[in-house]
Amino acid sequence: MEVILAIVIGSLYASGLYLMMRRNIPKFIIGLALLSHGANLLIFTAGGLSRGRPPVIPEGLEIPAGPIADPLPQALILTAIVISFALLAFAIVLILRSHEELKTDDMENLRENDA
Amino acid sequence: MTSLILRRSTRYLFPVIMLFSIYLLLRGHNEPGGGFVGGLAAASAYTLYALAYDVTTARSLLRIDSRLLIGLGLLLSLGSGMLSFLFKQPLLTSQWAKIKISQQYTLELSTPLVFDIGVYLVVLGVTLTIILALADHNTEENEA
Amino acid sequence: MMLMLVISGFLLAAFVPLMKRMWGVNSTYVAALLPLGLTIWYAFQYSAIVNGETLSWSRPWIEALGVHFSFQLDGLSLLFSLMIAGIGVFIVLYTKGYLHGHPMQHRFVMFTLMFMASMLGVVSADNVILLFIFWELTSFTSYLLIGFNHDEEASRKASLQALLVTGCGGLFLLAGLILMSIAAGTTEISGMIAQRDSIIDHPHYPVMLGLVLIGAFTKSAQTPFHFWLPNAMQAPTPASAYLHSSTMVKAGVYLLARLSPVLGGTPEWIWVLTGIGVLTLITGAVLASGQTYLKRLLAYTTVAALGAMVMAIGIGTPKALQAAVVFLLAHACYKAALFLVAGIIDHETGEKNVTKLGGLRKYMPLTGIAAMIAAASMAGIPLAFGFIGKEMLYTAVLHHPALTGLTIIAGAFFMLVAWQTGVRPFIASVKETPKHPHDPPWMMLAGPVVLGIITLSAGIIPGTLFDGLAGAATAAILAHPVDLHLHLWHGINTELLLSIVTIVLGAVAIILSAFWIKSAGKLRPCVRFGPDQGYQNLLAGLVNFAKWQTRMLQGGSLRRYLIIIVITMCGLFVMYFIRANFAFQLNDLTPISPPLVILSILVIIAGVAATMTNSRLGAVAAMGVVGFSAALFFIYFGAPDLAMTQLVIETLSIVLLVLAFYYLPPFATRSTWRGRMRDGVVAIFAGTVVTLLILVANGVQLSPAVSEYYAETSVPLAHGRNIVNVILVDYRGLDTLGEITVLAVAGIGSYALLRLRIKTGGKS
Amino acid sequence: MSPILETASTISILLLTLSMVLAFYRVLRGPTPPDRIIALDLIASVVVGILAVHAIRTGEHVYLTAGIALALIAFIGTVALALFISRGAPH
Amino acid sequence: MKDIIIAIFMLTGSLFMLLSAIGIIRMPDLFTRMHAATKVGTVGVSGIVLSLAIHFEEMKIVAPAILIIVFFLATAPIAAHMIGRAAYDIGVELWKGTVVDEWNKHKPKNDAK
Amino acid sequence: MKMFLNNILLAFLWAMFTGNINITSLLIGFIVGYIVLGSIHSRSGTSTYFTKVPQTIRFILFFLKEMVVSSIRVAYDVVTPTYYMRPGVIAIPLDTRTDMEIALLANVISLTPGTLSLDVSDDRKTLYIHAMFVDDPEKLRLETKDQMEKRLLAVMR
Amino acid sequence: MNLLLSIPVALPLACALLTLFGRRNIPFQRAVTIAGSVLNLLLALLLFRVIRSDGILALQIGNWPAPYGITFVADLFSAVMLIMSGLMATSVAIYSIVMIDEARERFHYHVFFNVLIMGVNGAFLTGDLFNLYVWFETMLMASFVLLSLGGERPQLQGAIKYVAMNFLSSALFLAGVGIIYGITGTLNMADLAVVVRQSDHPGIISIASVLFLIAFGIKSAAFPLFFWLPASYHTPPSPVSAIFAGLLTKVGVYALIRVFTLIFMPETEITQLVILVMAGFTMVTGVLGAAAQMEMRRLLSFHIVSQIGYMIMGLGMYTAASLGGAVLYIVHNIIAKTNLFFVAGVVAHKTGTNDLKKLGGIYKRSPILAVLFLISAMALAGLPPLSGFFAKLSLVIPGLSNGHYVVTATAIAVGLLTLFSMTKIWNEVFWKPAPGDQSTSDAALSWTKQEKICLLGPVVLLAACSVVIGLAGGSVYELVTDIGAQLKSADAYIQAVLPNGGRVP
Ligand code: NA
Ligand code: NA
Repeated sequence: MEVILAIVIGSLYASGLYLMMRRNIPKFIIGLALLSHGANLLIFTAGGLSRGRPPVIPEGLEIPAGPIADPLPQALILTAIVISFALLAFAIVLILRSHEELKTDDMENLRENDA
Repeated sequence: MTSLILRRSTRYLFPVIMLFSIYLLLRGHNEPGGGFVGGLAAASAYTLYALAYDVTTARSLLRIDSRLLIGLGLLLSLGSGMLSFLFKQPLLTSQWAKIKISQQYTLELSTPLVFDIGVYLVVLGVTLTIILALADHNTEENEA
Repeated sequence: MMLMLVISGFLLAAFVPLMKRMWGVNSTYVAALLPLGLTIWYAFQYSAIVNGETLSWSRPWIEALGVHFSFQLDGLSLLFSLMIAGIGVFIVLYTKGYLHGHPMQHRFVMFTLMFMASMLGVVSADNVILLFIFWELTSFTSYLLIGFNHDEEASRKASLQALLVTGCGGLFLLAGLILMSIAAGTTEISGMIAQRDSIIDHPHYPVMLGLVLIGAFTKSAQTPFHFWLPNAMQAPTPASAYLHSSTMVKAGVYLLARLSPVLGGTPEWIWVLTGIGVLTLITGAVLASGQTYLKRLLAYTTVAALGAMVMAIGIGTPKALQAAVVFLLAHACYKAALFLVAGIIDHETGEKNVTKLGGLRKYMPLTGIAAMIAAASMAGIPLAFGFIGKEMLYTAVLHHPALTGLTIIAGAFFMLVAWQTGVRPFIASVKETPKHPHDPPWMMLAGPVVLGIITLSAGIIPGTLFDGLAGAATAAILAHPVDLHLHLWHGINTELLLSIVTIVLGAVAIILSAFWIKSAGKLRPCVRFGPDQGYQNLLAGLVNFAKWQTRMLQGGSLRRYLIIIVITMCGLFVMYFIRANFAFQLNDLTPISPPLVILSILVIIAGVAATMTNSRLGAVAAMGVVGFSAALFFIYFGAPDLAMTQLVIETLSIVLLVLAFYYLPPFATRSTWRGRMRDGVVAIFAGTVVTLLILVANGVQLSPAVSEYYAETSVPLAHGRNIVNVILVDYRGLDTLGEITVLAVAGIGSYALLRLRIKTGGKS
Repeated sequence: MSPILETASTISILLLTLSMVLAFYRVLRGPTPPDRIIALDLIASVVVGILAVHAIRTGEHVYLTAGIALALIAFIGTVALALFISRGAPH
Repeated sequence: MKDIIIAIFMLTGSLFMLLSAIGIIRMPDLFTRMHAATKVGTVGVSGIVLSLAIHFEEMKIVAPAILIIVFFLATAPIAAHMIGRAAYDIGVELWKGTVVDEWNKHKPKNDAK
Repeated sequence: MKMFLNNILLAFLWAMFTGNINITSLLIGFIVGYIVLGSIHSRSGTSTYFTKVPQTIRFILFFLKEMVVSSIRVAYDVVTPTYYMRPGVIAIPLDTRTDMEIALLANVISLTPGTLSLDVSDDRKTLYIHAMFVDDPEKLRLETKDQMEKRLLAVMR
Repeated sequence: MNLLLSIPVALPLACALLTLFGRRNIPFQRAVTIAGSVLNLLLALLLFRVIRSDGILALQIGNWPAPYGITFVADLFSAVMLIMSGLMATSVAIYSIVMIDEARERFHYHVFFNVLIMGVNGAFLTGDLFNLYVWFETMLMASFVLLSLGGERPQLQGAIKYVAMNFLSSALFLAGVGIIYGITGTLNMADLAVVVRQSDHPGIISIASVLFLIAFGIKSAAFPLFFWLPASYHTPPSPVSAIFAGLLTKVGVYALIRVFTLIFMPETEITQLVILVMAGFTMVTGVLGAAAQMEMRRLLSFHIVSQIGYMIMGLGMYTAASLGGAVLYIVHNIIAKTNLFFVAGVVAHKTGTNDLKKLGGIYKRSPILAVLFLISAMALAGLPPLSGFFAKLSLVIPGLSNGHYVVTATAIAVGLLTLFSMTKIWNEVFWKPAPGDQSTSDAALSWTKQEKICLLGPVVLLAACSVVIGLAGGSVYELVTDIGAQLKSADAYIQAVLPNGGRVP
């Protein structure tokens, strides 16, 4: 399963990057979102897939009864998901404002300030 | 004019979702849930309200400026983390207090819980700030 | 003590603005007291030093880098110090008159004092890094001085040129000095002399030598780096007199002399120094003769004189070194005087072109006398100090016919220039000048007059005046004592004959001068191929290359930036993959589950669909599918919290996207087919690398995961059964605190960004 | 778990995954925007189904909350999308 | 016995889900597809979740399971209504086999985009 | 009064969420519900809440049955190669008055036999539905009004 | 004492909250920001003293033992960087009073500023890889907002690219963290150092290190990853430019040095080579980019890139001396660069432009500003005895001692080009007569009292620092030598974090 997931993640990275390279600025947002999904799944996969039980200790027990899924990557992803959500939201706002001020949806029209 | 059906349904769905969000928040320490997802759920409830009615209504429903909600949440989280300074312990060292209400039920007050409530408020506040600000974006105002 | 003396110029400079406020223009007089005091102090050291003592002083500064405040005052240092401080007195005084009424006079004095201090530092430092520090400071202060008239573009250009050329040389020098220090294991020159063998025999010796020489040659304006010096004549005359005749340009010569016991004596040393020296001598002399502007005339002869000194040091025999020292001293005296006179003439007549000057002796007799003495010295006429210097130079080159010949030719040109600058303006027929000339105030005359007196007396009784000093200086260069005696009269010998030949040739040159100047004028276009033009071209080329490079790299196209970044990353990965040379360990895999495979295919298709579609709704829906599928992955592998969060966030993301798309125009395809293909290939490349990376990591587990600890302590210690949540709010609560801060900023920031609109002012 | 349940749940998961694929086809195909939306809405339902079957298969009830979340909240996205296509945006 | 009941519920539910999915593929226009998605889908989910409730028996799980069904019943028609309304708004074409369109009488066609 | 009932309802809901229906959880649910309700200001009242319970249960059962039946009918049409359906958009005049009733009716109609609420007219007097099997528009209109609206109003009023 | 270690993070957050709640009272916000920054500076100085005498401090946040919880570690490097952060925060906070318009202050400028400092401090202190990611995001998000706040056209253009490339960097960083956790099962950097040093899979670790190299390379604007920086740094208000230019990019370098000395560098020579090549090209392309510019802040922005090259060159040579040199260079550059942006801001504030062609005559109009500029510019160009000279020297000497001739020669040559650029500014802005109407453009610049304190004050302070670091070179260099030694040998760091040798297997 790891191999397949690795391919999935690779394809998400590829799609995300491809969209970020588009000249059409609104597509950038979708790229951002796909890349975030890729990164989250990457942590999940690299942290070790397991068909273990969820990392919730049943009531009345001190320690899990059997093997559990590694909770740490889950916590990391949870943090990362929320951060990428914030980033996505901010990027949306930024792109919206840029479109308002710059009156263009073409990334190649944003060159005047670079050098 | 948005849909009457949607508006009416929202009136009864909103409290349900809010309730669910608080449920998620409070049980988070022991079952799936927690401040993040709770806050997101609560934000969804307000978002629904904004979709069904309008942003102004959703804002008035919230009563408090969503940015203050963010501040309040952060304050709770930071404060709960800094409580440990009183006991000369590192930042974010958890403190627990158990209050027995009835035979079976003990109310557990703890800094992780307060921390999580802070998370809940921040998530709610942030999501609402962004979504509401985006939704009534056409007005030009320079007032903070 | 010595540190304070050396840097006293800086300290006083700091107070110049205050002094100006207190005493107005008279503060310049006060400033002149410092070089005067220094001169006196150095004079007091004379007897000890001449007797072979060396004053040294050392304090630690940056031990680990081998930088110490270590100074050494030996004959060579004393010679230079006296020159620097002594001439400094006259320069400061001169400024008072020259910049009379100039609002920035005090600032010029300030820079001069700073320069003097730097120069004193160069000649007294024993530590090479310290020496370099002062070396750079001379470059910098001279930059300020040359650019003093910064309202004029020529001044700015010239000062920049001087700074860049000498600064560039300085960097070579630094590298050379460091390499020497590494080889010798010490940063003290005195120590290096002891370690001479380890430097000379070091495989990098030619490199060190080359680096140091480039530093010295740029500073001392040796061909082909000579071009900056004539251009630097944009400086106010006192600065030129100080920097470009008597002090700064001699720093290179000083350095060569100073390092001669460390680096010198090898064939490389001898050949390069002698060759460059004589080349410079001739270049300077020839170019000088074609000039008509006073200061440029003097500048080119300075170049030539510096060449002569370098040549002499290169020859390296005791006699040659003696010649270098004496010539240097004589040159400092007459050249400073001539510069000062040139300044007086310019100041009084408003004319810089020598051919338009004449009959000044009537109006400025004192100036004329001083000028003629200096000119005589320059021409090498007996009874002037320059004669002694030239005689000794002939002695030094005598064994080598080619050098001798070239030196004689140069001497003839010297005489021509001496005539042009020091004599002709005074004795030729009277010519109208923009201003009505008369002798300048005493502050301006003091320098030429005193220097003239020294020149004359040293020409007559050289032994009495300079035996000791020149001897001590030569001894320092040789690193062993010498017995040196200077005489006006050596009897009739080859040198005398050569001098006579020189004078005759010079006389011929003077007679033919009008014709020569005309023909030399025709040669001027040749300068286009000279090093000055080379410098200009280099600079322009650099800027053009910079612009081209910036256009290529920083053209403003985000996609190009991303492509470069991605390709860099992938390239590195491929390199590492190949180097690491290992096999993927695809054992220990989770069994394949058909529904998950289907799901995976779904995700891949959805991702690709999102890239292909121009329907915004389609893209959002595809994203939703990816999100839902991710949630299902999370569920399959035991992450309910993740799944739930993912699902709720998916909904909110959809709302966000919908809101965004409401304000944004519909999707459009803007790239060409080729562009899309290229991006696609790059993206797939990146995706493949990421896939490989995961597979690489998958087979390895270097140590057990820390999360076992959480499973064991979550309930007993952290009082929570949902380990993920416990990690978030307790074990790693700080992550969460940071994360909600990120969220908070995103929220408040989005709000502020949406609501605050500041219209751009000037920029469109 | 009994073999009956084992088989039934395996078949169920496959059926549900298949439903997802079909719905996904509609998401891609459209043709009208509302078509994509209803398909996405259906996918959300399918996810709840998969979630429930998975809970049975693993005996883990912790996934249930995610089901509630989806049931309660996913429709908001649909509402937003519907409002978007009909009027451009809510206000 | 219990397992059989569970299996029946589960399989029926899944089958309904699949039918619903086939429905949105096969049905000729948006509105008819919506019938498939909304109703059949809801019934399908309900079936599966019911099987879950039966499987676990405990109140702790049954109650949330019921809630899932209730919430689906509460939200699905709203979503359907919003989509239908929007579709009608933007003038999504009705199937050619549609027998009657009474709304059209009240709503001039040029209102559609 | 309505407020109080809502609150009780929410408290019960809370208990169901947690799966522990006991005094403590109800109490907490009540408090939480109070906060939730306190954060919104809804006010519309009926008082005959308790008498409607049996009617309500009957209505729910009817509704569930209708839903399953209609699903099967649609599903049948999905799997069979030929379309049996005769879809159409029908306008249904409303007797319901309050918004709540209209919303509930519309939702219920959406979930039952081959009908799907599209929208309510601006004057709130007509509900437009999409129906799968329109053999006779008038008959369908009557059926819907009779079976759905009447039963619902009986429960509501 | 180590309990104090969390204050540099908690305090700015508290300040951010205060400024958020006091959003209508701008003087209050300013006071809070300045007070917080000063406190931070004092605390950093105190920590530095303690660490200098007692050794590395470590704090287990939440009282969970390392490597299970998050550890805050302050070694000398961290302490010095904290001082820098405090110093920059203080001077920029004061500078902002005049240079940030009230509209931006009403829209929470101070909140974002404080959060930025919080993120920076967190990054300097944390001893946990994922926590580092969080602080990077904190910093990044605050910088996104600060960069775009106000929504002026150039700001938005720059911000999009800034966001795009930094997002990519974050995604790579995150991926790196995931991979590293997958391989080692730990996030604690000291623990990682132990695991890596004991591992027999150097190849895999070094493959993972590429992700960090690229991620931090983007953050620190190394070649060929720097594009976002020149595109954006000149667009926001000058205090924002200044804090970005001085402090923010150096956090990337800090992370690069921290992670590579502690975790990855022991692995391979190829990484050193890659870093050195990167360093050389960074220096050259940056300085050439600057040579092409005719606008003060743009020119300075490219120079940031160029100078990053020096810092990573110190890392690439990977000796105690060169690491110390890199640290010295960072310190020097933070100060000098911030100050140059300050001056650029003041010039723009007074003249309304930063365009070299339109400027001129400032030397006459304000000698004090000229001197202050010259000090920082020459420090940057490496003129002795200012800070830049010793910083460069401390890189050149190890470079030549260890035979890294090419990169060292590049470093030396780039110094000349830097000098060229600095004199270009000096020529155009200060020496050249002001173009246009002489009567108005020659008038001496007048300063209000507030401007004197808020604009010239910080500039004087930082210029003095440049001079002092140069003149007090002895003790400074001794310090960076110790820092270099501490970085080169991770033992003390590991010992401080895992006193019992870490996990029991
Ligand atoms: Na592994
Ligand atoms: Na792994």
